[in-house]
Amino acid sequence: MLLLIFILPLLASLAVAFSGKALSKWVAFGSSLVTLAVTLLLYSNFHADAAFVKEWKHSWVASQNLNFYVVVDGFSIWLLLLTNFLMPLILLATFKKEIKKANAFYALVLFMQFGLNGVFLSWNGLQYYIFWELALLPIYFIVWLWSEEADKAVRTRTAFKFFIYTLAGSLFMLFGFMYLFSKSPSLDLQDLYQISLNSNEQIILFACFFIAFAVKIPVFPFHTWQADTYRVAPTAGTMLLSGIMLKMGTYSLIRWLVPIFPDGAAFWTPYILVLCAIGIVYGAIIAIRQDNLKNLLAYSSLSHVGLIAAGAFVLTREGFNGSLAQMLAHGINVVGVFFIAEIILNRTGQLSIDTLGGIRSVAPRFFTLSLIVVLASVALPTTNAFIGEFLLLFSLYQYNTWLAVVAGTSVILGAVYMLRMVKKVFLGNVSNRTQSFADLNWSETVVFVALIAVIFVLGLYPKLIFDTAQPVFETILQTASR
Amino acid sequence: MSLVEICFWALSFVTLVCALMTVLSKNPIFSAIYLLICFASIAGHYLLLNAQFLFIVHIIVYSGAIMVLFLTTLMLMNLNEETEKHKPAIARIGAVVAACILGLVLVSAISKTALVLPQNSGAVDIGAIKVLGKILLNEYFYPFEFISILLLTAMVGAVLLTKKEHKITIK
Amino acid sequence: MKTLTYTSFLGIFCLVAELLNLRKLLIPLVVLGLVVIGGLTYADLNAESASYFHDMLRTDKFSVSFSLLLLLITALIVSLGQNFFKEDPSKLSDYIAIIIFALCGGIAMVSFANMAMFYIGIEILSISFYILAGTNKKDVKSNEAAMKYFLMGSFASGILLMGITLIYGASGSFNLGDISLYATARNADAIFFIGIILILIGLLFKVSAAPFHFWAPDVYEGSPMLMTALMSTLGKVASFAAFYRLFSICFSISYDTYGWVLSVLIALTILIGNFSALRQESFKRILAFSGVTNAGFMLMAISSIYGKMEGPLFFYGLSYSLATIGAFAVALYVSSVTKSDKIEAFNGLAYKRPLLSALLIFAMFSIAGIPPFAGFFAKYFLFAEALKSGHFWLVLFAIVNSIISVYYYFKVVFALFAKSEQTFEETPSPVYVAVALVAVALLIIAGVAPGLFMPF
Amino acid sequence: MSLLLNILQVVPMQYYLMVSAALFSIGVLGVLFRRNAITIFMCVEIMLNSINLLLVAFSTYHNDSNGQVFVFFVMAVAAAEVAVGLAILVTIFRNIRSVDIDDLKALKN
Amino acid sequence: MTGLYILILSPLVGFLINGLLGKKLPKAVSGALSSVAILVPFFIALNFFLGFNSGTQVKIDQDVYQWISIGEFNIGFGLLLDQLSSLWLIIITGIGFLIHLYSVSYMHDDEAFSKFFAYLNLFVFFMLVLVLGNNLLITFIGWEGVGLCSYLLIGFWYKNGAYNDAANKAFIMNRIGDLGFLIGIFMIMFYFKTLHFGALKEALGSVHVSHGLIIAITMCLFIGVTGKSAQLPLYTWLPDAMAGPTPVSALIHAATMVTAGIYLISRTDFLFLQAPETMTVIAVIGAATALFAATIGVLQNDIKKVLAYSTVSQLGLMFLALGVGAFSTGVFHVLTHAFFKACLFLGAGSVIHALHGEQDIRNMGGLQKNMPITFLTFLISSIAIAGVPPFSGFFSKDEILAAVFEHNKVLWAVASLASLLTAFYMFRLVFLTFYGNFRGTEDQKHHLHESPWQITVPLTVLALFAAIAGVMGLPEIVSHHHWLKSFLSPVLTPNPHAGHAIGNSEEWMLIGIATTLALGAISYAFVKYISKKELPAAEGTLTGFSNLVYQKYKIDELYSFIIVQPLQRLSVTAYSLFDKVIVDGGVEGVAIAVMSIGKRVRTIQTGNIGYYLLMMVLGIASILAYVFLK
Repeated sequence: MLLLIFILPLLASLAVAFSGKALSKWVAFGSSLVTLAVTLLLYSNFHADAAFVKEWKHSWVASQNLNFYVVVDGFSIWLLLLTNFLMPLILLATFKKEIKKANAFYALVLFMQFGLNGVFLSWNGLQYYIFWELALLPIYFIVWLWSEEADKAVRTRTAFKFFIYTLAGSLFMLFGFMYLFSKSPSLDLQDLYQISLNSNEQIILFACFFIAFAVKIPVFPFHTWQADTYRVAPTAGTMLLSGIMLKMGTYSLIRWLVPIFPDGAAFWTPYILVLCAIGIVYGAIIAIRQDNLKNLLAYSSLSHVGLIAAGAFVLTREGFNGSLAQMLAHGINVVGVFFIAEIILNRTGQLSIDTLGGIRSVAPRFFTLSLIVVLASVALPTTNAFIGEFLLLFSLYQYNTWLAVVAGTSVILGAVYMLRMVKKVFLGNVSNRTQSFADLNWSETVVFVALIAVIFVLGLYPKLIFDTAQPVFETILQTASR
Repeated sequence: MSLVEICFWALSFVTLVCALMTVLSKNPIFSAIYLLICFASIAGHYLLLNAQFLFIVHIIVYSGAIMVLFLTTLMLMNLNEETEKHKPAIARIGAVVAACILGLVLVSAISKTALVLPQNSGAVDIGAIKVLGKILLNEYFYPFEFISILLLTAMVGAVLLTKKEHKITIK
Repeated sequence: MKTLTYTSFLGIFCLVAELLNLRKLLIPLVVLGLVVIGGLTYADLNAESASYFHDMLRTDKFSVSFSLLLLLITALIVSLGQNFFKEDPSKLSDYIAIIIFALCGGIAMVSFANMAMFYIGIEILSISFYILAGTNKKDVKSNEAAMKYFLMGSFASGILLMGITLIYGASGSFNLGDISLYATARNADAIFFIGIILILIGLLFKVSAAPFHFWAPDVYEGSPMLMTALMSTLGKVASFAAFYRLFSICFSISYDTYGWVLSVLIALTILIGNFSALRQESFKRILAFSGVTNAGFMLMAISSIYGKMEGPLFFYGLSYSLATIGAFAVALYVSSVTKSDKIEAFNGLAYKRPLLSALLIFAMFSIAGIPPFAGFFAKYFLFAEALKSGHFWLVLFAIVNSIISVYYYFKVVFALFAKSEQTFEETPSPVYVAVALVAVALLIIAGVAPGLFMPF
Repeated sequence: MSLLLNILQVVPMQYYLMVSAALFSIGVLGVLFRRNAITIFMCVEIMLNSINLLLVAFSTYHNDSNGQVFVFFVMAVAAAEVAVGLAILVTIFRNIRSVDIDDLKALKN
Repeated sequence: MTGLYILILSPLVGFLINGLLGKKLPKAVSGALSSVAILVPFFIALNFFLGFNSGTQVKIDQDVYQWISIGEFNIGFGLLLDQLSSLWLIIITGIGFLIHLYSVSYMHDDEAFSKFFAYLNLFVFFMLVLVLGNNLLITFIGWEGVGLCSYLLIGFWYKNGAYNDAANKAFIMNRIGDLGFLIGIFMIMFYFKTLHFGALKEALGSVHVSHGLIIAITMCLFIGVTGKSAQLPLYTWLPDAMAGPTPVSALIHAATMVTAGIYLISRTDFLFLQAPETMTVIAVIGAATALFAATIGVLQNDIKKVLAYSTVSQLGLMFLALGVGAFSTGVFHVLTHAFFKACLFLGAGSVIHALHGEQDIRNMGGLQKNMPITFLTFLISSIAIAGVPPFSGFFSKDEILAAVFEHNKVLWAVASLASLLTAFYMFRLVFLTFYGNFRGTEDQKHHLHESPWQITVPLTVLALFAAIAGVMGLPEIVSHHHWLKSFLSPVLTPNPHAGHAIGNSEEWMLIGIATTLALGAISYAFVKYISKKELPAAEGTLTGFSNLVYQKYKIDELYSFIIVQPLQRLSVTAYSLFDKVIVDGGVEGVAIAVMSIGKRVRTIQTGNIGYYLLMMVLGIASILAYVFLK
């Protein structure tokens, strides 16, 4: 069952690649539902036993002591759930759209799912790295070849910038793994958790790993690929990138970075937290005056994920749990807001919020559902993001009061840019671009409703997350304090 | 100074001067002639070093085969005039400097060596045809055969490259 | 041993085949022969190491596996010849024979146990390449390539030979075992070390390491494309195998002499190769400079004396060669259509020939070291072992450079999707497709299950 | 023959090394100095001959025939190289009517 | 407990039904449904209240489920019902119901009728959560939830850009306060490991923390309060919030939501009592706000704006009471204020309704003939707010003034001045609206009519309470039993710093002064607007200080100048300069540098064999030299 989670998308990806164009989306959607079902089935184990762990290990390259090692525990299951829950929704979100070479597109999306699931399941460093890169490749092509940007040079440039930026980051991580391998019997996570390195090594290697994660997350000032990429990418790609892919980075901070290099973490944490805090405010401030909707959302995402990253470094239960809760929340909300952008782009052909307005009048259902998503993303209590933001700001407070205050301003600034966006897009009088705006069709409604359901479930009953994840974090905390 | 020493110095002098003249002569034909003398003096060295068989082979291969090849080519291309332009001055200076540096470095590095002749040496006639033949066809049998591949390659290649093109069109 | 012998006979058979009027069947027969020889060789893979002909050749796991690799490379390239030589069928057997002879040289280079075999092997390989580089006689570029290659190659052979002579002078033997005994046992003479350095330089030339790399880009560009593919795969792999074999057996004990120099040259090679490739417009030239860069990476195998480098080196050679062959197979088609080896020639290929484009993209990804292709594991194994030998900064430097290298590999990928008037209506020869397919399939298999290709 | 006396007892090995190195350097100089490809080939031959000389000297020094056997191989290789080299030269000459290596400028950067 | 669930969930159900099916329901059903959804809780609340009053009802404090629990970090989703919350329940559901009833008529012609009721129900739900939460975080849910509803309802007429701006402003201003609240919560959680009110009270005794920390915590909470309860400096959203439909102004921006701050401080009085410095700050801010807003109110011409500033001012008075430690007095004023202010707003709504949206009092006048009930109720409430005995406002305000007087004479003077101004501007409003001649258009005059029963009944009920609610807290000189004080005594912490009670004579004196001032102000207004028939200056004719006051001291402009505009400029600069040029430029710069190096390095490949060979030889020579000659 463990292997099924990522083999299914792979097989489906191959199947879709060779299936007909009309059929491809249904095959993709079906397979993503099956994968979701499998993941849920796996998750059901956690009800009986919160500390449930399932693993599968196989020697891969014996001479290099390389194993193919797959583990699911109370932490990774949530990321898997997120991935496999969002995947059908993202696919569904594209249903209305005319996609050229649809089979290739869906194959890439599913292949990406394969990579993402692999990342979250990997328990061996190199295997993890490979999946990490595997997830990057398809999204690069999606961003590049299915972009809605008219200027071909721009999209090539942007996509490539994104690609090389993230690849550059991850190659440093690869270097880190190589170095670890020279010091450790194998790259299996439990070996790495016991590795002893002197503090200079830790400081350098920590930096190597951190760059990889920081680019992907992205943490200020490694973010400059983000806004352009989000804007240029087709919205499904943006959703994949922002909803799931950047969680790879935040997940890895907790899983790979902090516990392996405790001394490195101790050394870098102050600087990183300051960077995160800057990023939180910086992204929010920039978002205030963005005109392009996707740009705005991109910078808002920058602001949000800065907080997630910060939570991983405070080294408290609240920080870890908050990070996880916020990962899930951000994943869902950001997919929601980008879906709003997608719908607007589809119907009006552009994303400049200055030219929109009055959509509420013509598409009330769209407005209402969007509003809920937007409110969730500004972390209104009872929504999922509130839990995460609360815990994260609290853990930041545990570290330093002023940092929490600075980061906390995002609470205000978030409202500023999001409400400005709502106002400019939905409220006011209809403009000539929006007068024929059609309300949501069934598939779009389904996506929204599913997202919103989860928003409230996780906002009102976050214990679900904490119950399974807490034992894992306990171990990681112990490892990190060795 | 024994006769042998005088021979050595004389031969060495001739060798080096002729080599230098080969390099410096403007006319390729002269270069070739100097080269011939240079090879001959090296053959003298071989004799001095008691390598009779090699002496013969050397004469045959170099003076006979290779030099003929060179001269033939020169004639073929009608390059026996002083047509060769010099390289630009900077290149020539660079060449001289680089070669001198290399020579000096090589010589000074080699001068660090401490090769002392072992006491028991010089008894066997290592250069004799008989001795060499045995070694060549026993220990070095395989390379000896293998070198035929090399020669075959060179032969086929030379033919391949120099054969005049006949128009073959298959369409 | 038998590999070399049989291959030699296969080469001679090619020449005879012309007389027997087997021209049409020649390539299939040769490929078949190579496969058979490969099979016979494979049987020896796990055999005890043995020496032949008064210790002229030594077969061991290293020689057998590299021989197999060389056979594979040759088989693939000879297959490509089926189409490449279409316009010049009269010389087919000559070409093939010389390629096979080059293979003989290569096999000698991976299994020698005596300097004589080493030297002759290198010379056979080199001379074959000089000839092959110039086979496009009407093309001044091809002439020039041959001339450049020949002049510089023979010059470098002289250096190499001087080194061998000095080694002989110091140790009194051409046998590797004796030389290594000499190096280990006694306080070696100064000329021994000079010899090492000169051999090192000679081999650095053969593997096109800076500052002895200048020939490579020009020769690769000027030569007929198939020959470029051959040189950059067969030549490189054989040279590296010989390099590694010689140095690991004889000279690693004297690492202090050349270690630092080698490290600096590796860095220089990577740097020059990488940066020169950035602004190239010719596909061949990009691959040439990429070859220089990759030579720099592979040289780390030579300079990492504490790691077990046979495996990584073999795997690197395998993945590099397969990717190069795959890329060239596609490029052969493109250049046959567009009569150009510029990057622009590839414009729009993706829309007309998606399969070939995908194969080319995969090949490029592999060279760039992106998983799941073999190139990734190649780099990983190599760098990880190099790190074990303490080459911290060198590996870091290599990694930074492989980021830069992504740019020029992707230049090709960009071109595939660029707009163009070229319609690529000609159906690609099935041979090109098949070879590219085989190469890329192997790349993927080796990337997914690298253990299969790690005989050590 | 009475010449069996080892010459190296009179002329030290180092001298041969020096002569050989000098000859080798002259060969290198020639390669760098000349533009005419044929002359350059000749200079390469000078280099190879310096090596041959050294090999023979070492052979005598070690009292070991292997060195002289190796000279055979070197000679064979030299012959093969010259043959191929001249063949290449001929093809060039046919195309550009020159054997000046500085005229070869089609491939660069 | 079941009652409590029904109480709290009933509005939510109303919201869901109206929200999901609203469009399909007839308006009558929709309105009735949501009214019932409030009426049911009202009866339950009343039941609780009576139970508490008679002593039969015990305090309920129970976690429904564990909400956030991570190791020691536990926050339950819990409810707390005691005397304090029951009082608020009555107000919320009682006035809430009346306003629902009122809205059925008031909003009858609005196309988004059902949505309006859905939002109202949702608001009530969140308000109930706010007052029923048993820990700070649940309170915070309600806190933000009501903020959301306020946002939704202010911007209810979303086609108007200015209204949307007002809504955004309200939300954002509240968020500023909320951040302070949140930081306060963090501090409490960090040091006391609990957010539960009861546990916190205990922990405060057992955990040793510095005095400075308590000040910090209380200040943070108070920052939150200034946002929600529209105190200086975060009050500017409330006047703008009048953009919403009038029932909303009555319910949210007068009676309930804005008093949440008073609730919170009363709820955590034990904390505040430990921090006298904060109390002083609260008192000073309260007094300043009271006076400041009152002065602005004097010159406003928009009927709702006047009421809004009046609300700000009255809230300031309540905080003044809290600041001097008179918690029950503050609560008392909340109660009375809820009645008369709601009544005033509804009356204003009735007027606006009758005039088809006209809000400027310069265009009204003489409405008493046409709208007698409205007039009467409005008058009663005005008298109440002006502090004329024996109407309710008099008692609560007097109690505040007495408490302040005993504490600090300057603050008392300020508060008295504010009351004076209140009386003046309220009667200015009454006189200009209901007396004299009608100054509106003929068309409006033609349609003048009294409102239907759904509007007049709530007005009447509220006016009634505005008149008599004073009985809850008759001063000690009149009655020995201060009902409210004793009712709240189980909840509120006795003030350890409370000075001696002022004497009877002093109290009489204060009552006298207050009454005189109020009557004086009313008389002055009468003279000015009835006798002299003056009218407020037309737009743009005011000069000097009055103009400044009329322009609300240009506070909005000031905020815009020192905060909003710099922020926007910063946003633009950060994007176009910092992000694009410096950070991204750095990244691109590396790429450009690499490419240009590539261009240079390429040129070493000259194509000349001689050069290549020369380089090789030099390479060989230097390697040999390095290895052997070093």
